[in-house]
Amino acid sequence: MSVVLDFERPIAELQKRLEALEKQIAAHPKPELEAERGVVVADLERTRRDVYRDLSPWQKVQVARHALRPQTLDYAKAIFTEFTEFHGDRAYADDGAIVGGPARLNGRVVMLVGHQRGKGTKDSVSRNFGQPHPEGYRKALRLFRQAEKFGMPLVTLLDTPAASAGLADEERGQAWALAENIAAMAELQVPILTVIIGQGGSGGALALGVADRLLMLEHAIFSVAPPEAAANILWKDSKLAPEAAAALRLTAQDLVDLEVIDRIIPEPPGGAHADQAGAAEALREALVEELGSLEATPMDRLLSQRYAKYRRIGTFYE
Amino acid sequence: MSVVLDFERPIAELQKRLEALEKQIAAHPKPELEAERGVVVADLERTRRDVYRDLSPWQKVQVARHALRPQTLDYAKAIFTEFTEFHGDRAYADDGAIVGGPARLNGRVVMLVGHQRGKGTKDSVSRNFGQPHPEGYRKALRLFRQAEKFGMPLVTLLDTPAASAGLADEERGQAWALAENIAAMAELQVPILTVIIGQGGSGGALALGVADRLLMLEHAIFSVAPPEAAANILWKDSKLAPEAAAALRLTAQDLVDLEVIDRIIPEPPGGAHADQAGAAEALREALVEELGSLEATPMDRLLSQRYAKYRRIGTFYE
Amino acid sequence: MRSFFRRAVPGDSGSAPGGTAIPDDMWVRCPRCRELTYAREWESSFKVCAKCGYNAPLSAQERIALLLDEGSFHELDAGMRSGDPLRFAPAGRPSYHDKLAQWTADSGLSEACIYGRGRVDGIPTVFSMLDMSFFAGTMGSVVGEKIARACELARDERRPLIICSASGGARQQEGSIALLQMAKTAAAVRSLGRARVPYISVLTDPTLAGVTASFAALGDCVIAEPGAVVGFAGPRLIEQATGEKLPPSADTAEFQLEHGMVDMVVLRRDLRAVVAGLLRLFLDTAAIRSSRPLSDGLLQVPEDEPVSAPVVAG
Amino acid sequence: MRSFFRRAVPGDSGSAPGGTAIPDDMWVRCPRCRELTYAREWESSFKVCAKCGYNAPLSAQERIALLLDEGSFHELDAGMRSGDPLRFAPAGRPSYHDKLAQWTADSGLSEACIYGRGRVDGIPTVFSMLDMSFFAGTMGSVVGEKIARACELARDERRPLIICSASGGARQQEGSIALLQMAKTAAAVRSLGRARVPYISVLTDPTLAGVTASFAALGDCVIAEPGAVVGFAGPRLIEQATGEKLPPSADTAEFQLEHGMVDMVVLRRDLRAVVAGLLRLFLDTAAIRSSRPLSDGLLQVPEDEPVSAPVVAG
Ligand SMILES: [Zn+2]
Ligand SMILES: [Zn+2]
Repeated sequence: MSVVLDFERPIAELQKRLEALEKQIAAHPKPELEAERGVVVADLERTRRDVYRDLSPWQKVQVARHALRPQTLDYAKAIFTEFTEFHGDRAYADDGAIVGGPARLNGRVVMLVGHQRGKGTKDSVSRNFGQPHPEGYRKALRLFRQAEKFGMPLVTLLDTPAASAGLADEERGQAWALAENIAAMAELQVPILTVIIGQGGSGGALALGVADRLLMLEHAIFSVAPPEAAANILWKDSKLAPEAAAALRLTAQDLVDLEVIDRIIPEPPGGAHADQAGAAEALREALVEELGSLEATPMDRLLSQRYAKYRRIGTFYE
Repeated sequence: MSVVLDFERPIAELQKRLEALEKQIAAHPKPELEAERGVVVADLERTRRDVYRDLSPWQKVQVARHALRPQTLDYAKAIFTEFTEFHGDRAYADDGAIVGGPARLNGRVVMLVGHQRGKGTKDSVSRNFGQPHPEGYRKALRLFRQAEKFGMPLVTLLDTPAASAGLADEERGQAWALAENIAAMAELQVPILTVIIGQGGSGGALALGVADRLLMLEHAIFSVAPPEAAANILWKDSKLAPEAAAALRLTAQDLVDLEVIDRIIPEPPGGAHADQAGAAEALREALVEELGSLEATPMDRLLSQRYAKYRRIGTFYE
Repeated sequence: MRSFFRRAVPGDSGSAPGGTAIPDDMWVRCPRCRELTYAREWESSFKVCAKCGYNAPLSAQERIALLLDEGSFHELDAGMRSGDPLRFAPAGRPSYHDKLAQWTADSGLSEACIYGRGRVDGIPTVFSMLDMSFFAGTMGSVVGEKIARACELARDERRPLIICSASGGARQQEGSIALLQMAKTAAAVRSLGRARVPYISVLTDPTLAGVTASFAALGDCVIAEPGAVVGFAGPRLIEQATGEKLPPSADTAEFQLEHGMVDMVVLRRDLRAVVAGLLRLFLDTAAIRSSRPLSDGLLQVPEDEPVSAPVVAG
Repeated sequence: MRSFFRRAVPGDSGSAPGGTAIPDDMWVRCPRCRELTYAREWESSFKVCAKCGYNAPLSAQERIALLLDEGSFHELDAGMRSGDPLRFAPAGRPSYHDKLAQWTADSGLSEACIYGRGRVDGIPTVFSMLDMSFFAGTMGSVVGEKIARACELARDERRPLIICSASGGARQQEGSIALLQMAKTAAAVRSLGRARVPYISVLTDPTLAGVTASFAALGDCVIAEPGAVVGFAGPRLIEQATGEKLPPSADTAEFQLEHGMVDMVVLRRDLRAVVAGLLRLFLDTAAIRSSRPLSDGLLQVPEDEPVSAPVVAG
C-alpha cells in the first residue's frame, strides 16, 4: 500500500527513479549508474528534507491524517513491551476507537491509553475512524483509575479527528463523558505524559490529554476543532479548511510559541509514515526522558504544577 | 381503591359491618346500635391484631407486595422534609425503579435512596415494578458518592422483588452494576442506615442494602430470591412458592433470629397498608434513633464495624 | 402579576427606559414559535412563551433579577477583555480583533461571562453566567478565566457556586487556547469539589460542546431549563453531519433528563426557590458544618468586599 | 502433544489411575456439541472441544495443573464444611443436610470452593476456585468464607489473588445468609484493593448471578474463557422469564467482551502465560514496589506455611 500526498510527488518521482536505477544496476552494474544513484539518493534526501521542513498547516493536516502514519497500537508494539490490552467500560461496550492497558516502557510499568483510527476499511469502521463514543472515554477513565490504584504513570497518545457527534452519542452523554475525563485527569494521582501523535482534535483529544507534560510529534496537529468544522463555524464553508488550518495555529511549531505544548518530537525526514521505526525511536527517547523527570517529582508537586499549568492558559487584559 | 388479601376477609367483613352500622347510626341514632358498634370495633381491632400476629411467611409475602403498602416516595413525603429528587446515572438513563436525593430527617440532611414499585399501571410499568435496570444502580451509586462528598448519612429503603433479568440488563452489565454498588457501600465513608420496607429481594435489594444498621418493617421480607424463583430453582415448580417462603426464613422475625437484621420496626395492626401514617411514624422514630447513634460513632470505627458485621455472617465447621 | 424585572430590559422585547412601565400595546414575538405576546406579559412570565413554553434567553440583569436577592450581586473583574492569542486575522476574513469589537458594539457587553458575589434567599453565593448575546456565549480566555476565578473564589470563601450556562462551545478564534479552557475550568470545578463546596450548574438554551463538556456538566446538581437545547454536538450539527432529520426532542433538557444527564428540569418561575432549597440542604451537611477540609465556617465570610486577584497571565 | 495433567483426571472423561496412560481407544463426548473425541486428545487440549471450541469444566486438580506451578499449591481450610443456618428441611422435600451429603458423595468434594497458596511461573499467589461439581458451584457460607479468607490472606501477605469462578449463584438453601455472602466477599475484595494488591478474576463456564454480581465482577483484570456463559440472569432464566428465544451468543464470554464487561477472552492454552504476564506487570508498579499502604515487601513473604486462622463464626 502506498499513499502519495500531492506535495510528496517530487519525493515519489525520485523514489521511482531510484528503484529503476537499482533494478538496472542489479542487472548490469556500471560505474556511471552507481554514480547516478549516488546523485539521486542525495537528491531524494534533500527533497524530503526540504518538502517536510516547509509544510504548510494544511499539508500537516494531511500528514497527520496519513493512512500509513503510525497509530497507538503501532507504537505500543514498537516502543513498549508486554502491552496487554484491557477492554470495556464495564457498563455498555468496548469502544475500539480508544485502546489501552498496562505495558512497559524502558522496563517501567505504565498505563498506555490512546486513540486508534484503524487500518483498512473494516478495522477503521469498527473503530469509527478514531472518533470515540462515550463508552470509549469511560473505558479510558477506568484505566486511569487503575493506573492510579497501582501507581502506574499514565502515557496517552492522541490521534483523533474529534469526538463522535451522533444522536446515539448524545443519548449516552458524550459531553458528560468528556467532562468527567478532563476533570479526572486534572486530579489523577499519577504522572501523566501525553503525546499528540496525529490529529489532536477537539474535546475528544483533550479527554485523554490533560497532562503534566504535553508533547507533540513534529507533523501532528492539535486543534479546537477539525479544520473543516472550524471553517464551517467561522465562515459557513467547510471547503475553507486550509485557511482555517492556518488561522487556528494547529502545528507543533505554533503551539510551542503559544506555550501550549512542552516539546516537539522530531520526525524522520518524509514524516513518520515514511519511516515508522525512526518515528518510534524518536518517540521512545522522548517518553523515557520525560517519564524519568516526572517520576522524580513528588506527586503533590506534580498535582499543583498540573493545576497551575492549565490555570495560566489564556490571554486577557484587565 | 381497596385490595383485600384472602386472609384479610374476616377483617374486611367486620369493616363492612362497621360501615353499615355507622350509616344506620347516622340516619337513626339508637343506643343498641351504639353498643353494637362498640362490640364490632373491639372485634375488628382484635381480629386485625390476631390475623397480623400470626401471618404465615407466604401471607407476609403478600402483605409485603400489597398495592397499598407505602413505598419510598410515600415515606419521603411523610417522614422527611425538603426531599429533592435527583435524576439519572449521567451515562444512559434515569431509572424510575430507584429514586433518591437529599432530604431532611428530623432536621438533619441525609441522602435518601430507595426502590419505588410505582402505583397504578402506568407508573408501575414505567418503574418496571421496582425492578431496577443497571442504570438504576448506577444512579444510586452516584448519589452514594455525593452523600460521601458532602458527609450526608445515607438512608436506603428496600422494596424490590429482584433485580431485572432481561437481555438488555445483561447487555448493560447488571451483575457488574450490582457488584460495584455492594462493594462501594462496604467502604462508603458515611453512616448507612437501611430499612427493608417491603420486598427485599435478592441482589437487587442488597445493592442498596449494605449498611451499618439493617432494619426491617414487621411484615417486610428479605430473601435470596423471590419465593417463586426460589421454588423454581429448588424444586422446578414456581407454584411451590408458599413452601419456599417458609423454608427461606424471609420474615423479620426469622431474620432477627439469624442475626441478619438489627431491629424490627412494628407496623400498625392490619399492616402498613391499613395505616400508612402509623407506619410512617414508627419508621420515623426508628430512623431518628438509629441515625443519632450512628452519627455519634467515629467514621473509622463505623467502617471497621461494618466490615466485621458482614465478615462474620455465615455458618460453617472447620 | 407583579412586574418581575427591576430594571429596564434591553434586547428584542423592546426596551423601556429604567423605571418606566412597559406600554400596554407593545408586542414581543416568541423566537421559537413566532407567537405574539404583550411585552408586559412576556416580561412578567420571565420570558417564557405561554404558547410553546420556550424559555427565551435572559440578559444578565434579567437572570440576576430572577435568581438573586435584589441588589445583592456585586460583579467582579467586569472590565476583563480578551487578548488575541493566535493573532487571528486570516486574509480577507474578519479578524478576531474586529469581531470582538463588533460583538461589543452590538451587545453592549465586554465579554460572554460575568461573575461575582451575590445572595440567593439570603444565602451568600458566587454567581456566574454566560451570555449568548456576546459571541454566542463562546468560551475563550475570558470566559475560562472568569469561571476559574469564580470556582476559586467560591472555594476560598466557602460560598456555594451557581453557574448559568449558555454557549455555543469553544471560541474558534482562540484555537487550542479556547479548547484548553475546558481543562482549566474543569480543574477549577474539581478544586472546588475537593473543598466540598457545592456547585449548582444551570443549563439554559443553548448549552453545547466545550462548555457542556467541561464545567457545565460537572455540577453537584445539574438543572436544565425547559426546552433548552443541551448537549454536545447539538441537533443542527448532528443533522448536518449525518443527513438525518432528528426528532424535535433531541438534545433538549427533557431528553437529557430522560437519558440521565441532568437532575431536574425546573420552570423559570420555580428556579430561585429550587436553587435556594438545594443550597440549604447542601450547606447543612457534615462536610460544610465541619468545614472539611478548610477550617473557616461558611457563613462567617466577608460579604461583598473584593478578593485579592489571583495571579494571571496575559 | 505432551500429556498435560499430572494426575489422573476423574469425571466424565473416564478416569485412569494415577500415572497410567489413558488408553488410545477411549472416547469423550463434548457436553456442548456431542462430538466424540479421543480421551487422550481431549485431555491434552485441556478439555477444549476441537469442533465447537467449548471449554469444558475443569476439576480443581486440572485447573491447578493448567494454571499453577507443579506442586506449588497448598490448600488451606480443606475440611471446612457448611452449617445449616436456616435448618432447611421443608416437609417432604430433601433437606439441606441431606443435599450436602448427597453432593459430597457424588463429587468427592467437601464444598464448592478451594483456596490456598500457590505459584504461577514462580510468582507467589493466593489461588482460589469454585467447582460446579459440588452443588453447582453455588455460594453459601463456606464459599463466602473461603473467598473472604483468600482475599485477606492475599492482602496480609501481599500476594496477588487469582479466583477462577464457576457458579450458578447464591445457594438457595442458605437463604439470606447466602445472599449476604455477596456483601462479605465484595467487601473483602475491596479490602484487598485498598492494600493495592492485584486480583485477577477468571470467569469460566458458567459464572452467574450472585457470584458474578459480587467478587467475580470486581477483578482488576477480568478474564473469561471462550464460550463460557457469564452474566447475571443467564440465558435460560431470561428465556423462561421473557418467553423469548435468545441468540446463542447471549451472555457468553464474547458477548460480555463486546459489551465492555470483561477485559479479555483467553484460550485455555494461553491462560497461564497471560496470567503470569499480568501479574508481572501489576507487581512491578509503584504501589507494589513501595508497598503502599503496607510496609512489607511482596516477595519476602513466607512461602507455604499456614497462616493463623482468622476469627470465624459458626
Ligand atoms: Zn413560543
Ligand atoms: Zn464441542
